[in-house]
Amino acid sequence: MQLTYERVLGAYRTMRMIRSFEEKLVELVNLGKMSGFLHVYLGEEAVAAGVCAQLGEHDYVASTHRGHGHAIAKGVDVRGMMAELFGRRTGTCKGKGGSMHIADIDKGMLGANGIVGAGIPLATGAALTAKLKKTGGVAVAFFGDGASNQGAFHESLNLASIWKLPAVYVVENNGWGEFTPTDYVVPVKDIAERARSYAMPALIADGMDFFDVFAKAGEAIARARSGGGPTLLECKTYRFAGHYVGDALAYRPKDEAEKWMTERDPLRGFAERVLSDGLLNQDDLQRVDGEVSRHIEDAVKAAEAAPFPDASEVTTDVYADSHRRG
Amino acid sequence: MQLTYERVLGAYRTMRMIRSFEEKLVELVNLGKMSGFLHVYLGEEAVAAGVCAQLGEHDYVASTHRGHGHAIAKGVDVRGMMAELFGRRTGTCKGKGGSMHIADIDKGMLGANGIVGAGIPLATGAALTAKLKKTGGVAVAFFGDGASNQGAFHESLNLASIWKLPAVYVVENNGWGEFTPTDYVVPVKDIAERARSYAMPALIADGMDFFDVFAKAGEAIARARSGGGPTLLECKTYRFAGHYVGDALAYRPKDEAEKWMTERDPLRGFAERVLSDGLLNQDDLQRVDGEVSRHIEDAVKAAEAAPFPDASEVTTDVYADSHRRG
Amino acid sequence: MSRELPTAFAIGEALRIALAGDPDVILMGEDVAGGGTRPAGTDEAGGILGATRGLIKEFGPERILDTPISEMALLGAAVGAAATGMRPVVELMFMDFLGVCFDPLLNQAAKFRYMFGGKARLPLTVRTVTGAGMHAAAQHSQSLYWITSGIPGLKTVIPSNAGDAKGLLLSAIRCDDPVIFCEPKQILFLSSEVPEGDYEIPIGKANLVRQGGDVSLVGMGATVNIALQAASQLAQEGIQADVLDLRSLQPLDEEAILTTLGKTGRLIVIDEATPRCGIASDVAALCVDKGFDLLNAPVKRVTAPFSPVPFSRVLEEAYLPTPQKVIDAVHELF
Amino acid sequence: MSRELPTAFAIGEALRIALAGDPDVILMGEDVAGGGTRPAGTDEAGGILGATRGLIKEFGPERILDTPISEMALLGAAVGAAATGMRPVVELMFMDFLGVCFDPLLNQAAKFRYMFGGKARLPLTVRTVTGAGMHAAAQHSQSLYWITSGIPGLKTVIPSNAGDAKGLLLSAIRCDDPVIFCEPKQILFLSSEVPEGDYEIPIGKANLVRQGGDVSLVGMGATVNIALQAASQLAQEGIQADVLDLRSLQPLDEEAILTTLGKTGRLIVIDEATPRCGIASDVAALCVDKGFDLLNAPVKRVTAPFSPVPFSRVLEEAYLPTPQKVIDAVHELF
Ligand SMILES: Cc1ncc(C[n+]2csc(CCOP(=O)(O)OP(=O)(O)O)c2C)c(N)n1
Ligand SMILES: Cc1ncc(C[n+]2csc(CCOP(=O)(O)OP(=O)(O)O)c2C)c(N)n1
Ligand SMILES: [Mg+2]
Ligand SMILES: [Mg+2]
Repeated sequence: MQLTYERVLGAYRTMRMIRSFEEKLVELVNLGKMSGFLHVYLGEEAVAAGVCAQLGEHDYVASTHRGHGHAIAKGVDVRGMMAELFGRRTGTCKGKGGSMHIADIDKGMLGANGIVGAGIPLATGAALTAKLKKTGGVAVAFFGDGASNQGAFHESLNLASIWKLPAVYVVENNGWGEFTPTDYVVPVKDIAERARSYAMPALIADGMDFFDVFAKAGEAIARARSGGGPTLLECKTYRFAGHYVGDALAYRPKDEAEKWMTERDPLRGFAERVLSDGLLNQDDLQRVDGEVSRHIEDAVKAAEAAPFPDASEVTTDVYADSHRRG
Repeated sequence: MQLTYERVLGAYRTMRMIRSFEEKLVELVNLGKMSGFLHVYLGEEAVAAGVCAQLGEHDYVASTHRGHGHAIAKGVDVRGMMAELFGRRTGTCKGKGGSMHIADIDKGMLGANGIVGAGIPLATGAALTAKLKKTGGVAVAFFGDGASNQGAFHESLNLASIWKLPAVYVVENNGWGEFTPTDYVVPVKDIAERARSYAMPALIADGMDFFDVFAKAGEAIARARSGGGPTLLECKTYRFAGHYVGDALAYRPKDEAEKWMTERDPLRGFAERVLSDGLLNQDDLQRVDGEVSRHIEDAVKAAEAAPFPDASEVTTDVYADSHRRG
Repeated sequence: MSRELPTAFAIGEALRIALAGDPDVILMGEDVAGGGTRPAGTDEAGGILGATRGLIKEFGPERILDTPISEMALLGAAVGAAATGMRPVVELMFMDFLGVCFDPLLNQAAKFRYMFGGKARLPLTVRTVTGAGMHAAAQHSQSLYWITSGIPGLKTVIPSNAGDAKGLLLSAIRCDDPVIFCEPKQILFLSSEVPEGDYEIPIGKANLVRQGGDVSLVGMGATVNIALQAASQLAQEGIQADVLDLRSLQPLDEEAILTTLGKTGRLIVIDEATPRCGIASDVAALCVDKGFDLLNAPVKRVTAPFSPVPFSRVLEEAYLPTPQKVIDAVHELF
Repeated sequence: MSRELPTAFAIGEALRIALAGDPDVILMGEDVAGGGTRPAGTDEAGGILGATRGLIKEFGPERILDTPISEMALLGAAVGAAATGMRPVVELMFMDFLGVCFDPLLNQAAKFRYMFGGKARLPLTVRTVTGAGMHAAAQHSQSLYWITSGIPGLKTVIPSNAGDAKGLLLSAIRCDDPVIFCEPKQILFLSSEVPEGDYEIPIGKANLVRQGGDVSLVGMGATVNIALQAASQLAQEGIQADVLDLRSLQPLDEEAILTTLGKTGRLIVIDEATPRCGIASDVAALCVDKGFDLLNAPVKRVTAPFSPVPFSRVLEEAYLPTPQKVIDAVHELF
């Protein structure tokens, strides 16, 4: 896929939207205006943006507990997401899902997921659909370094490999799983190495660099689309904030985080690169910043003004109760 | 461990016992005298015998649905096993377990297991006990090629690796998982390769050759015992009989099985080797054959004469209901 | 023209009809195609119990999919495929194996529609063998349908004979919700009448298989036959029993249960599962809530004891419900 | 001297006593030592909710074990360790995660002793957070204790306050059977009186926490407080309620349930779990079987509806049992 002006601008808009959306969430939680179990993606924006920039309408992503970034990058409506997090009827999931369950299957977003590793087989199944229905689509599973220790990871990658499914497994190695450093629980240097167990190709991308993620994801997705089977793509990244909003971060060396934040911020890196390459100019960036910031403010206002679901809705949407005649 | 005359004789006795025990089971099922889900180990005797010859009293094994061989090699009483398979009160498990649940924890046998892959974490836990209690013991998980596609395999090997547990993971690659050839479901040539995902050393043994298994298992067990952590040991072997007793084997090429059975029978290979090396003589072998055969006949007679459990025992042994004061 | 078939054949017939009628229907499971999804002609297996034998020849390896022994991936992928347009039918060899693939049912399939605000459809069927009676011991004999019945978002059905198996399975496959289809070991190889052609038996409706007026015997799966046998013997003593086959465990046909209770005032549930937190308790609890005024006697539950399933034949016989145990329970009510 | 502590602290205290008293007791779980089992001094975490904070300093990394996010291996290894001489206490962060580690409980821990003819001891405790009330939505809010209660071979307990949590947890850890210890979200950070020192509360015994004679309210975990609140309000109308705290869900204290029913003739069970195949149904089924002659009114169940747990605060409030719902149910009985 060519990185046209429009696409570069879109990529910046996506990353800025994720950043601003989540900075707003943190603010809202701190103000006591929002509650629930919230995990923010701050610092990892280039991964979702880089991968999803390679995807289209008929492609699917399955996400994680840290799912806002994937949802935004896959085109889920930000106003709906904000309303969802406020628990309103106008939310993406009518207020029933919340942060860990934002989904929009029509947009190819199979859901954030509260169960570590659970999205991996789901994406595998979406890839099976694409293969059997010959849609030309690809399915991407996003998951963490921690999730690569779940049985679902192992079983799914093996299945995708023997069936040569159009799937891409994107492991977001952010160095931590909850309060545990990755190197305590993953004894190999690169999680990408684990692809060998399935005779699957692997790639490693700099997850703080949109352009590197975009390129490597492009290679993996092109292989999947053309019938070449699945790829494990490891994106080395970093979680700027705590595990959840409210995490005091006492377990993590301060200097480690500071180093990543000052030296490797994906938005700053992106801006520097596009400015120096002349892909975008300062005006472009500022225009996007402004648009995004207004969009988020509007989303908050609309969400706060929106109605809560009616108590009676607690029992709706459990079953479809519909039926398809053969 | 040295292969003394006694040990070589013992190894032959173990393999012959497994062979004769199971040939008898097949006969009994065909006569309608025995029922249940029975999976025989015929052809794979050298694996259990070779590994267990390296183990002592304080070592543990966790086994599979195909568990008779492991039980016999770990020293579980054959008369008790036969009575168990006849569903008698005198059985190893008082008739409550049957073929898939033969266990004798005092002998270090943590049970056959009806759930593919389930023994792998159990052995991992036994290895943790050995490590924490500093018993010098080692725990071995036996499991099939098919089981190496279970999540429990992945999670357990990783855990054992990061904790450097005294465990050995023995994958019995017999070319088939139920009716499916291994190469359809395992896309790598050697399952041993999967150890890399956990930074774990791996070894490959000729599972039809007692001496090779004994040597490789010795290396792995010595490493575990001396604090060097776990090993994945792949034994290439073959299932002579069907998946279960009664399996018509229509799915498997006849010539494949014939080739293995005529060229690679582990008992014949063992006999040839020990005779030509002068480790044992023809009399030794015949004496063992005779002893084993009488032992099995006795075990059958004793089992058939033994009482069934009383119907009231259906509700006993569910709970210990005991308590240890701290 | 009536014909009798074993339940396993009736299941195969339902699968064939569903596959022929809807290109989105696929089968996934261990050895369902015969092992290694090999070319047509080597399909001798068809699942461990043979229910899918022959389907690979007719529908090919794109629709009849052998999987590795990786139930978590199998179920999870089936959920993902169902959410994106397929209508997968999974064979989970024995329901006991739920232990290694519970999350895709508990937390994914059951909850997608609700969590996503009604914007998901999960047309997934899980066929799975349940129950004791083949000396398969504690890990291959459980009746765990109480677990799936208790999870909002799943439906669970269990046929008591071959003809019902066919019609219920067709309904399950065509239902837009995830359905667990239980195949009780004790009826899989029993033959009974199976209508030709395509027909459906609605999910959520019980079936009154015998009319009596003195006592209601409520069964499901293999216990329906036990109830019928007990009813014949009771008839000889002059006690006439209604026998209700639940067919659907979730939704539960409360109306049918209360109707038979209203006729007889005395009710016994017969369930092969263990007694705690089961269908039998739910039926009893319904009777003492909405049916309180109809009750003339205690509601008795004839179930397995609260133990794992034993191996030995003599213990397994003691473990399972029998007509005599039902008759004894009935006598307690008069 | 009485002192009040939040339940989470009482749990930490019980763990400390158990660890100090028995060298075989170990703790295993995600971040229970603070993340990566690092040297003493960096234990700021202590599990996601902080219950094990500080234990690593006292007992060291050989006994407080951080694990990868690999619950199948965690639970399975704990079973293997328990069978070979350890007394592991596992933290399964939320009970919803049973989906990824069900087999070691369902098919291994629960069945070893039975399958092996009585020749196994499984002193395993699984601590796990249950229930709704923190807007954690469908996959982090379930009350799945009905599943573990229904499996022969497991025991399941649930405290309703901090003092009970300490005593029940000590009993659980010292019990030679596998015990699931539920920690309801709604009581974890509530404070109540916690006796000093070492004491045990027996598994299998319910506790009558309020005496009345007109109606029996049976609760467990967080619903005991709801029952108590309802009882106070009912007292103002002149209805005196017995409130029974089950404490143990398996074994169930049938005698205590029948005793209070015998006093009042009217019984209501209040359960935070979904209504199908649950503890509430078992209690009702017991009443209509062994308690039939004692009943003066229907047995009502006040439970969550048959839906997944919703996220939105307003929906979650509608979802959970409340004192008002209990009072409404009581009014139906008079
Ligand atoms: C099966 C399961 N186990 C544990 C948890 C609790 N949990 C939520 S997120 C998380 C850490 C995940 O780490 P990683 O996969 O690296 O993703 P990250 O949070 O770093 O993005 C844990 C342990 C869970 N939600 N599901
Ligand atoms: C979790 C689970 N899935 C499926 C089965 C059914 N089953 C029993 S043995 C077996 C094949 C196992 O193959 P492998 O691990 O290679 O061992 P082998 O039988 O070849 O010794 C299968 C599928 C089971 N018992 N447990
Ligand atoms: Mg991480
Ligand atoms: Mg095999």
